[in-house]
Amino acid sequence: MEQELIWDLEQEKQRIMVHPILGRIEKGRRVKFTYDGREVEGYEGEPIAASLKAQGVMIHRYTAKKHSPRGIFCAIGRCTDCVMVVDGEPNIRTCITPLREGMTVQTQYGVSAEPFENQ
Amino acid sequence: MISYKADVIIIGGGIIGCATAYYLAKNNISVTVLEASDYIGNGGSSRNGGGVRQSGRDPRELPLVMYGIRNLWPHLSEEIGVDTEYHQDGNLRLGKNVHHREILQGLTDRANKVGLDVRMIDGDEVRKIIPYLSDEVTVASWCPTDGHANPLTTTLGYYKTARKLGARFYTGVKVMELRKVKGELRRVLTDDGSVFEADQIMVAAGYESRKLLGSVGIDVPMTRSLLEALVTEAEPHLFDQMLGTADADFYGHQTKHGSFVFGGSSGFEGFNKDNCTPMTSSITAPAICRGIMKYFPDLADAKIVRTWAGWSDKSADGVPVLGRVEEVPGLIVACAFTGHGFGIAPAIGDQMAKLIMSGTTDIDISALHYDRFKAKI
Amino acid sequence: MNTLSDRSRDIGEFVSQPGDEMIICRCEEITKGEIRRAVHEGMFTMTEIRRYLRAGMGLCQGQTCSKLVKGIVARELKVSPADLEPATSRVPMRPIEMKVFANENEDEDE
Amino acid sequence: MYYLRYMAGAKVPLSERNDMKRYDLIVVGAGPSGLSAAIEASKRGVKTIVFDENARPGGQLFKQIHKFFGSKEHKAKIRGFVIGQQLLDEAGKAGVEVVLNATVIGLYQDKEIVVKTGDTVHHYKGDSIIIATGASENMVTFDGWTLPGVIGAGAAQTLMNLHGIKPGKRVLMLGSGNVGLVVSFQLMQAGCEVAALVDAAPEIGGYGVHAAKVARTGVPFYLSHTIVKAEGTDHVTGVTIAAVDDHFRFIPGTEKHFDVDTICVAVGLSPMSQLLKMAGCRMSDDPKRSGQVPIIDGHGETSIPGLFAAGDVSGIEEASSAMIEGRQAGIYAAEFLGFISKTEMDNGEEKLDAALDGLRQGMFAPKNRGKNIEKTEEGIDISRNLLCRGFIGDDEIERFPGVTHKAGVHPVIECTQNIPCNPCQDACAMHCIMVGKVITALPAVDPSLKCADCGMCVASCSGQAIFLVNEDCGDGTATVTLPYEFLPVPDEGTRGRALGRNGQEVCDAEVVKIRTSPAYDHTTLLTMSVPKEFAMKARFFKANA
Repeated sequence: MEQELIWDLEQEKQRIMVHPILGRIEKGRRVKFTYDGREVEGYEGEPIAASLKAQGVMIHRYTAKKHSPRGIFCAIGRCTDCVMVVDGEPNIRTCITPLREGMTVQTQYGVSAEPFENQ
Repeated sequence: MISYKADVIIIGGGIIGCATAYYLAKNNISVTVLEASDYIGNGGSSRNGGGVRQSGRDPRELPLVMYGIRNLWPHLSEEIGVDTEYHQDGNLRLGKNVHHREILQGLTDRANKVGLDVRMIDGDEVRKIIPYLSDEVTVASWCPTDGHANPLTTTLGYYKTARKLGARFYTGVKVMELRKVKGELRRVLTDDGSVFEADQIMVAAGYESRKLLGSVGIDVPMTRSLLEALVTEAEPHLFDQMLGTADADFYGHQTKHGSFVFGGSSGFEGFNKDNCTPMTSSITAPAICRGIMKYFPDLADAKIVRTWAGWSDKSADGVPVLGRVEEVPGLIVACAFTGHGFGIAPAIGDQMAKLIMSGTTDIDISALHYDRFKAKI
Repeated sequence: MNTLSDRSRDIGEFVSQPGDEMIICRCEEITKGEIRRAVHEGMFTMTEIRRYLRAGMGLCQGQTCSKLVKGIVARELKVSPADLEPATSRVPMRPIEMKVFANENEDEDE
Repeated sequence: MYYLRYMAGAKVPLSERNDMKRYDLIVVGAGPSGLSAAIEASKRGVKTIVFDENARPGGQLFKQIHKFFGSKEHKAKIRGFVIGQQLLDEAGKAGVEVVLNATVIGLYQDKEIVVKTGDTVHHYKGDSIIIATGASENMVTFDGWTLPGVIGAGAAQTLMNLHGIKPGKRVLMLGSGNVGLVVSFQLMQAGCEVAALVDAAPEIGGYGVHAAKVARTGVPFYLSHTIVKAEGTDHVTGVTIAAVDDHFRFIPGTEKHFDVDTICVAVGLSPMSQLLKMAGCRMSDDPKRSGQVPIIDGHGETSIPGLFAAGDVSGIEEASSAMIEGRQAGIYAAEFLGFISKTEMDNGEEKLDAALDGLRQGMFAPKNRGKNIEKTEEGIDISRNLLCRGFIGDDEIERFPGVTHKAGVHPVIECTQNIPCNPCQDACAMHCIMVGKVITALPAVDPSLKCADCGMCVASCSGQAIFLVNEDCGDGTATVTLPYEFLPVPDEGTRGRALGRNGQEVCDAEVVKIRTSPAYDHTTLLTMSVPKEFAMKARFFKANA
């Protein structure tokens, strides 16, 4: 098994469990958090964006002017495209914000968690 | 090297110079604007907090800003083809204690004396206007006809439209000297050896005006201080008023974009160190933040994305120097705005253009004459 | 060093082009066409473009788009991008909460 | 400063405050250059602190899982993340204080920085400061470039190599510089499929060996092509590319569509020099250094005395160069601060200068940027196929000195460009392989010497360009041993197809030997048996589905 990429097919199709060079990928504790009201799981300490990507979430926010979807772009906290509403606070760079148990993560519409039609 | 002739030369490409150029160009006067830096509106014009205030102003300059708010600001966006983001939703000057109340009462009395509607209101009334303000706010002066606008688009809008109407702008050209011809001011000499000629020359170069005016034997007592401001990320809309405090801890507003623009102070503005560029100091932005949070705790989580600093040209008595300099025929001066030149700029531009074209102004500006400064004994 | 720039020099009329609707500044959603038009309206510098359009004034402060904007402005002005001074860099390098920036008094003994 | 900030409204009395800290040297950025600088300074007695905004130190090194080029002193054939770990260990031993999750939000006058850690900001002053903030990625625009699924190549590296997340299932790479090539390979290592590698330039920008190792797995290269459109409404579901003419205009009718969920953009890096600009350093826009850089003297000192710049922030190069520049900056700072004499500085510097100079040679050297090089230093025509399609043509390979023929197992070195790299020479205990004194020379194989078939050359080649070939096993077959860094590793006896240098299937093949060893450092040596006429054509193995 060591020589195979092992995927947790249940819910983490996009995770690399064993890597040919890096070996087994060490992760923190499995924790629950909510994403747009749904309870989901990720690994403590990994960026929120990584947890979401593992669930196949592509859209982090919709822009203020043109309402166009955005997701991970630079993954290192520079471009600010991946921002979401985290624990009620908008514009949180999910690619560099570590996941903690019980976090509330919401898609951001403009600068709010309220979809545009309710704003 | 250029040799160029125009009816009017304006030295200084800030909002005063751009606005004046616009009102002149609109009347088919040929005007050339010379800006020392590489950018239009690079001084206080682009760095201020955007207040379009009457309250708190000295009675000597108040009529000008009232004129602007009545006649110019309301339709300025259409006129200069940009969104100036002008809002006339009032100005609140906040206070928390008896001392503040005294300061605010003094300002209010002074405003009422010259016919400006400013009222003292209590904490509850304040929170009716902006519910997010701290319970510690117990008093405010309230001027409902004040407001704010976007200094960047307003300045560049004046520039853009003046340019389109034929005003010539040169940036990156530093005027070194004013020169008379047969007793009348006619020429400006620049650092690259160019000579510009005109019948009338307006100096609107902020603090730098002092040195220039010196070349024709005129002095305006002013100094400069480095003021700092900051802007946050865009946030949901909270309020439309202009804010300030009795203690001058901070001032600012929420922009149309959603970001909050706040200026403020550490208390050392007059003594800030610079390296010849308007560089922020490490102590001021945190002080501004603390100032804001004392009044507006809800903004604690707002993220600051940029801070900046800008020089203000402080006159000895806190109001600008404006108008013709009779002893140097052909010279007009508009400087020393002391940190509150933005809101008044359209009126200045309009009136200076009138002064240049007809020799008179609609508003009496005699109290702002350059020769008003006298020794105290 | 400041360089003389005649803001009335002829750079031609603004003519819309295919691709003008392309977003360049991702944060503030400013398009290529808006930037090109602004140049023809007299905004010859990166600093003026920024102040006039908000391109590069969003959450990321131009970290993604500044080179792209520079290229577009340079092309309109028919100069090399290297000849255009980038907009000033300012504190903070990353967005910082007001309460954190304000909090410089905590002692640390780590 | 204490006094000022106290007056400015701080609540804590002056005497109890300890939030302005002073160091001899503050280093901003714990990447290859920053850590190297801190190590050298610290070793010379300089009280040094390093700040980095990331949760892990090492900068880009921890995302670089390939073996580095260079010679021994450049840590050649060691993988980037291992070098990162070595640097960290060295920094620890040298007594360097490294503060992570510490964002330097500003560089002020008087060499003061403000650092955000947790929920507070701290003021630090350095008697000298080294800025080693590295680089950020460039971007290009195309229709749909803001769609989720369009990411920077650096983002892909971060996701897969730091966080263990596949950036996508099927990826199109835009950009054939070293980053684009290396990340394409890494994507495959992470289990993603790379649909194509696209570049608007007519020739690949990166090392030919990096291209060749991608091309032989079957990834098609589309040079003189670029992206027309990223497709999809909510996120990327496909991409259309098209050929471009000499003026980078699309040629109608050449459009090609790929079903992909991810588009990776690798179009170069720019120095991240904002802190230096903010501090008022004199800057210049230098295309040879890939952007806005501080004007520095021969010691990396900016126009502000005591403020140094090292690594990519002063011009884009390789991590190997950044490490040397960092070491130099650390030594310069030590001299600036009076911890060592000028003579001691010069002594330490000489070796580093030579090492740096060694790296700055060859056809990819900074001085050769933008030049059209058609021949190697040896006067051999460079493979046109390699430049334009990513692989060397079967008819082109014989002219290079690493390709020789003899009976029995022998190395075939498909290293055809002058790059500063020589581990293969040391790898061969039998001295079959010769690079010589000039580190950029093409490796030559001496067929008169015996090959022990140890595989060390194969595993030590950072470019994965060395194969062990037995052209005739006597039974009509040949064996080809190749470096294999993917999972799953096929078992011995696995049947499949051999792929040529161009990634096309050339013949049937069977895995006859799998070798792993700590000495190979995670490179598996896969030996496949092929019909002997394919000995010089078969270069990759693909198991039957």
